[in-house]
Amino acid sequence: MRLEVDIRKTLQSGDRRFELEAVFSSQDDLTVIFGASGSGKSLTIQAIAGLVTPEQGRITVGGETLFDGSQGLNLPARKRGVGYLFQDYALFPHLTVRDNIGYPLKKSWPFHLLPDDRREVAEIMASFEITHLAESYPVELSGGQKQRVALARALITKPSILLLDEPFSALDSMLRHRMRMELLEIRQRFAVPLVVITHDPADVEVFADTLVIFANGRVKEVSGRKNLATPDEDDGWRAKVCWRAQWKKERLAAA
Amino acid sequence: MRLEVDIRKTLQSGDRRFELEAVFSSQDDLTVIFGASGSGKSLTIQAIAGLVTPEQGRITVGGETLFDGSQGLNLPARKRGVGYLFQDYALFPHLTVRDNIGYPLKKSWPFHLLPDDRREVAEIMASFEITHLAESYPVELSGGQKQRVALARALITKPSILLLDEPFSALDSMLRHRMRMELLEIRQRFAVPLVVITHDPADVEVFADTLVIFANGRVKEVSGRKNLATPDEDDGWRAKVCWRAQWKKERLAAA
Amino acid sequence: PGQVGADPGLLVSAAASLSESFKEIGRSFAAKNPGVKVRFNFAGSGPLLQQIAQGAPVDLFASADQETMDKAEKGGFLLPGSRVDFTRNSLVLITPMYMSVVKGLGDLKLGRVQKIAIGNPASVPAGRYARAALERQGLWEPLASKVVRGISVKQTLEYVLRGEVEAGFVYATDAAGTKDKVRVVAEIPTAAPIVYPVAVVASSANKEKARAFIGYLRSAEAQAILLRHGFKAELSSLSAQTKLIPFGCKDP
Amino acid sequence: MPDLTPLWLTLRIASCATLLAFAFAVGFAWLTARFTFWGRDFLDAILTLPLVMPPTVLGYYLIVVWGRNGWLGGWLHAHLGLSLMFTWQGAVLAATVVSFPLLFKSARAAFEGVSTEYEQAARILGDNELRVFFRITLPLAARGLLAGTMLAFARAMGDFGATLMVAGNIEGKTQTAAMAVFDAVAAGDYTLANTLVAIMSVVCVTILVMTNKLASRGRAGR
Amino acid sequence: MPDLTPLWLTLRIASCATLLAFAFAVGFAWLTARFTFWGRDFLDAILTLPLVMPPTVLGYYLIVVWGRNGWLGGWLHAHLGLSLMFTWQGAVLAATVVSFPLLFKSARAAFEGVSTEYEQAARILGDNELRVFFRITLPLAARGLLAGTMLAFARAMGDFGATLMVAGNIEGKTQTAAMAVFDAVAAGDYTLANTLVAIMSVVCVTILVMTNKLASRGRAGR
Ligand SMILES: Nc1ncnc2c1ncn2[C@@H]1O[C@H](COP(=O)(O)OP(=O)(O)OP(=O)(O)O)[C@@H](O)[C@H]1O
Ligand SMILES: Nc1ncnc2c1ncn2[C@@H]1O[C@H](COP(=O)(O)OP(=O)(O)OP(=O)(O)O)[C@@H](O)[C@H]1O
Ligand SMILES: [Mg+2]
Ligand SMILES: [Mg+2]
Repeated sequence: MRLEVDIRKTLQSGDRRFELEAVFSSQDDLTVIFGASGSGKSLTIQAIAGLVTPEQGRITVGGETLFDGSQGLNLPARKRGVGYLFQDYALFPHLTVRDNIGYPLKKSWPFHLLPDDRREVAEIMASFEITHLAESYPVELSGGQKQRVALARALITKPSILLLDEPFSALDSMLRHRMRMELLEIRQRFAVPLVVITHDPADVEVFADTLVIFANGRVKEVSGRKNLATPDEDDGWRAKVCWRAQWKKERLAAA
Repeated sequence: MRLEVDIRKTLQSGDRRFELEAVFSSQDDLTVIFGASGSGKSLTIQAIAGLVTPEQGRITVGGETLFDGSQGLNLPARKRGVGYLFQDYALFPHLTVRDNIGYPLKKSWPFHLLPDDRREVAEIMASFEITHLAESYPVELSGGQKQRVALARALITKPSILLLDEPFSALDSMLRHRMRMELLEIRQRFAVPLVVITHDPADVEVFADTLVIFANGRVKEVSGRKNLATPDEDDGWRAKVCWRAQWKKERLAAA
Repeated sequence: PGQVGADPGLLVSAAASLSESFKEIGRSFAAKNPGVKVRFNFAGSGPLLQQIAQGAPVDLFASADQETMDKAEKGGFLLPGSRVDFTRNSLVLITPMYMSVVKGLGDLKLGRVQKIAIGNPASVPAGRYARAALERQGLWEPLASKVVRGISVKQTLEYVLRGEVEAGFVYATDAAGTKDKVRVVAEIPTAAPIVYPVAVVASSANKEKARAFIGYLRSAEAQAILLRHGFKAELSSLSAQTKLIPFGCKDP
Repeated sequence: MPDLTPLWLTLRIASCATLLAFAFAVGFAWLTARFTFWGRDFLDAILTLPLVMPPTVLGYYLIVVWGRNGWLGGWLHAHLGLSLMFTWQGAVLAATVVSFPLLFKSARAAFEGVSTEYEQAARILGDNELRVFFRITLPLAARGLLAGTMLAFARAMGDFGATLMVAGNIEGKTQTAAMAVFDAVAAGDYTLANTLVAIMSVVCVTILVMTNKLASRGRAGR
Repeated sequence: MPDLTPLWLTLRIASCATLLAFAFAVGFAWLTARFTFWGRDFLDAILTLPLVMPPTVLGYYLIVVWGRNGWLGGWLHAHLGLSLMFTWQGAVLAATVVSFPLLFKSARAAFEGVSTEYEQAARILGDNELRVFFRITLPLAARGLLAGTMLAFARAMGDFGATLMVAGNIEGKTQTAAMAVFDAVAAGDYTLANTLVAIMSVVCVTILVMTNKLASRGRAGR
């Protein structure tokens, strides 16, 4: 799976101006985007999904061009076949958990899901441990429950690529761990490549075949798995990943 | 600072029923609430803040009773003097970042902030590194930026207690680290006790003078700092906190 | 403040069909009586009566029919003895200028006549007269299915003007105002003459001036204006009352 | 007990008019809420205009356009032999025009209140614009739409001036309840008027309360 | 150029009426949107009723209540020497009543659309209910309120039946533009009627477009 991104976009809000210039490519099935808050990570994957239109550039997923500014090509979001997990879930407030998850399966007008699809929804709910929430509405869910529903909904379409915007931040650590395993399993089962935005070094360790580091709207560094393996303390990303060790040091110094 | 919680509440949604029975007390200025997703952590601190009314029980903060079911006492949220950081921020969408942060300071009708208050807003924005966002609206912020604004808004009132619902989940690791230090500093400067809901063992390490562990709507365990210090691997919470080591083991086993 | 009662002028509630002629009469009255300001309140006779019944600060009431005025008198809203008739109207059958089907009352039965506009007999005097006239000719029953009832004479006229109906019953004054678009086919005789009464309202604060206006209404000058708008002179009462000396009015 | 035919007629006319107005209003509201184009505010204002006109005047213009000799009505009459004048379909037309702005404005505000994030999520999940509209935008705007629909229905029931101009006041055919009440008041028959108004009020209150109940049941979970 | 007094009068009356209707409608809408009490849906329906009545009939009931011999009007006259009949204040009263339901319904839907989470956040930040309402609920409901206000204003401008009954049709004093147009049509003076309607339309469109512009500027950031 090849993912190629080379886009430019300027955002303006009052006097503040944000320039995104994201250029990177990944050959791997597991790409992690890492970077400070506000560095343009979300904007970049929104552009891949077709939610944000870059001013110029090109986006290619697995050989298929989704966007090409110079050719005026801009596939609508519904035709890109990507999965997307929103940072704040975007669960439909008027639908129950079951209907939220079954949403993308209801293609024909009859208002009820086909038995096959129902089974699929039940399965994925079971695997995310949310079966007991099936008839609840999003407003009645806890933060972590919401996120698992959103994950299930994004995965049920068997997308060609799954984009996840900080997928584990609201999960507790046990669940977070299980979910990582789950995702890796799903990736294998459906052969779906993942692009994960994260702040958590643990995610980097698990997922990153390719690590893309953003800073101020630009890609600062792209490193492959082999680089990750080298325990070179000088690596820029390493410094970030090892915040924990660093913090411990500071704390000792403060004490 | 003494925090005493002893409340009961039943929630119903369709066939699903959730029973909260939270009983714990803490003598310390740093209380961490830890627990699986959907175990009732958010509901409990909402009850402390006065957003949810328990069916019965008692809530006392620093000797002042905020709620007492048997006496029919139920202080309204605005009089409880607590700070609250919402899990999904709850920034006012019609106000800029500056106005969001200055919101609780605007007590009198004149629509502009007093110079003193303006200065205070500017200071807190600087300390949270969001000065450049002052004129932006919440919809134009990244996830982490939103959360920092919400933190600043909750802290500016100098609350008698600050309740934080997963305060660091959307922050990147560097910022998360700095924010922890910041919070500890603020706690000292304003002498404000903190109650933090978290999934992150690192938070437990930093904050937990008292650790309250929730499971299925009940308090499973309350441990003080000294327990935390003992490296007894049998402790229930310890098993959770050390998910990382555990996961590594599993991973090795799987390989 | 803002109350009409404090106004030194006169407020005349008059039936809508009088609006053009009364505005003109008002102007000429004002020219003769510089100190007196006349204002008009035009609407259907029914609503005007209801307003008076609910205490509207009206000085004079001119209605298009006797029934409404009778009701006003019975309700005690009028200054006793002030009621007089001042002009006459007549009912006519009209048809759109370019249609030639209807040439008389009898033609209304023809199949080519699909719709006939009549003021609603329940509330519009003109409709009541028309219905009475048709009943006398034994035409009301056979024509019932063709009848479109208007809310007012003006609406009846409107239907004819727009060619939506083949014929309609209106006052001669209405037809006179739109000579180029409608044709008067016949004048319909009514059982009693259509006579417009006017009276001073009991609660008026300007009874003298109100009487003066009534006097002026019946002067030759005002009658000429009414005539020009298609009304007919109400000669009988004119002669009887001219001796009344109008307040502030120069002797004609 | 007075004759209830006008009431049934009113309900039928108002229902049809509300349905028609709903279709048009929702379409225009969606257009103006979701797209920015030149003259959008102007279009919005024009579509609100029928509200500003006194109904009788509106009725006058309706005749000018739809009458047997009107611009559109003339064509209809000449080519299809149809005329809306003095028919209950004409009454529906008039009631639609008077109630349209109410639904349009409410719908536009309701659509603008729907967060575009949900629509984006639906697009990514494979919906085209039509499906996004029917599955996300419409249900999420339901509260505002319902309020608008109730306004429109009430207005259509109560219309009098415009309907009268176009459809006439033909007993058993186009005489609506509002006209019957007006006639009664105009004729000074206050007992009849009060009875009719009482019946109309009861019917309306029943309908409105029922709609509210239905709506609040639908949104119970939220 | 026809006499423009009726137009100024209309604008003044419609503005006052909209203001009054706004205050009452927002109050009732807040009550019904935020609290659940016995008979709430019934109250909602009753408040929508004025929309269902033909304006003239409404006007009749208004003078029965507010006329110099009416229930309330009689008291006013006896104790304060005031009468609303045939004054422009009376016209304001009539226009308020006819436009109230439009604002009420829109406001209720708008308030119900405001997420209670924001209100809770404001409470924790120290606001009492009044401040929560003015600083959070009202601004967040602004879009729906604005739409409702525009509907109400337009309706107040166009009212004819109810206003005529209460305020009369006195040239230069209570004759509004709608009445002037009606009179012109009734008198067969179509040139005058068309001119008046054109002027009214231009004025209205200008007002509506301007309001839209202002509103969209206010929410530019969002
Ligand atoms: N609609 C908008 N208008 C103006 N600026 C915007 C808009 N949306 C985002 N931005 C700005 O673009 C920058 C990048 O935003 P983005 O959401 O991509 O950040 P991020 O890397 O995902 O951060 P986080 O980890 O905090 O979610 C931020 O500075 C943000 O304030
Ligand atoms: N309004 C409601 N109606 C019914 N059930 C509710 C409602 N709000 C919350 N719940 C349920 O109560 C339980 C506890 O919710 P709470 O938000 O306290 O969880 P939490 O411990 O904060 O979880 P997380 O870490 O995922 O945020 C959950 O099972 C949730 O589904
Ligand atoms: Mg982001
Ligand atoms: Mg929670």
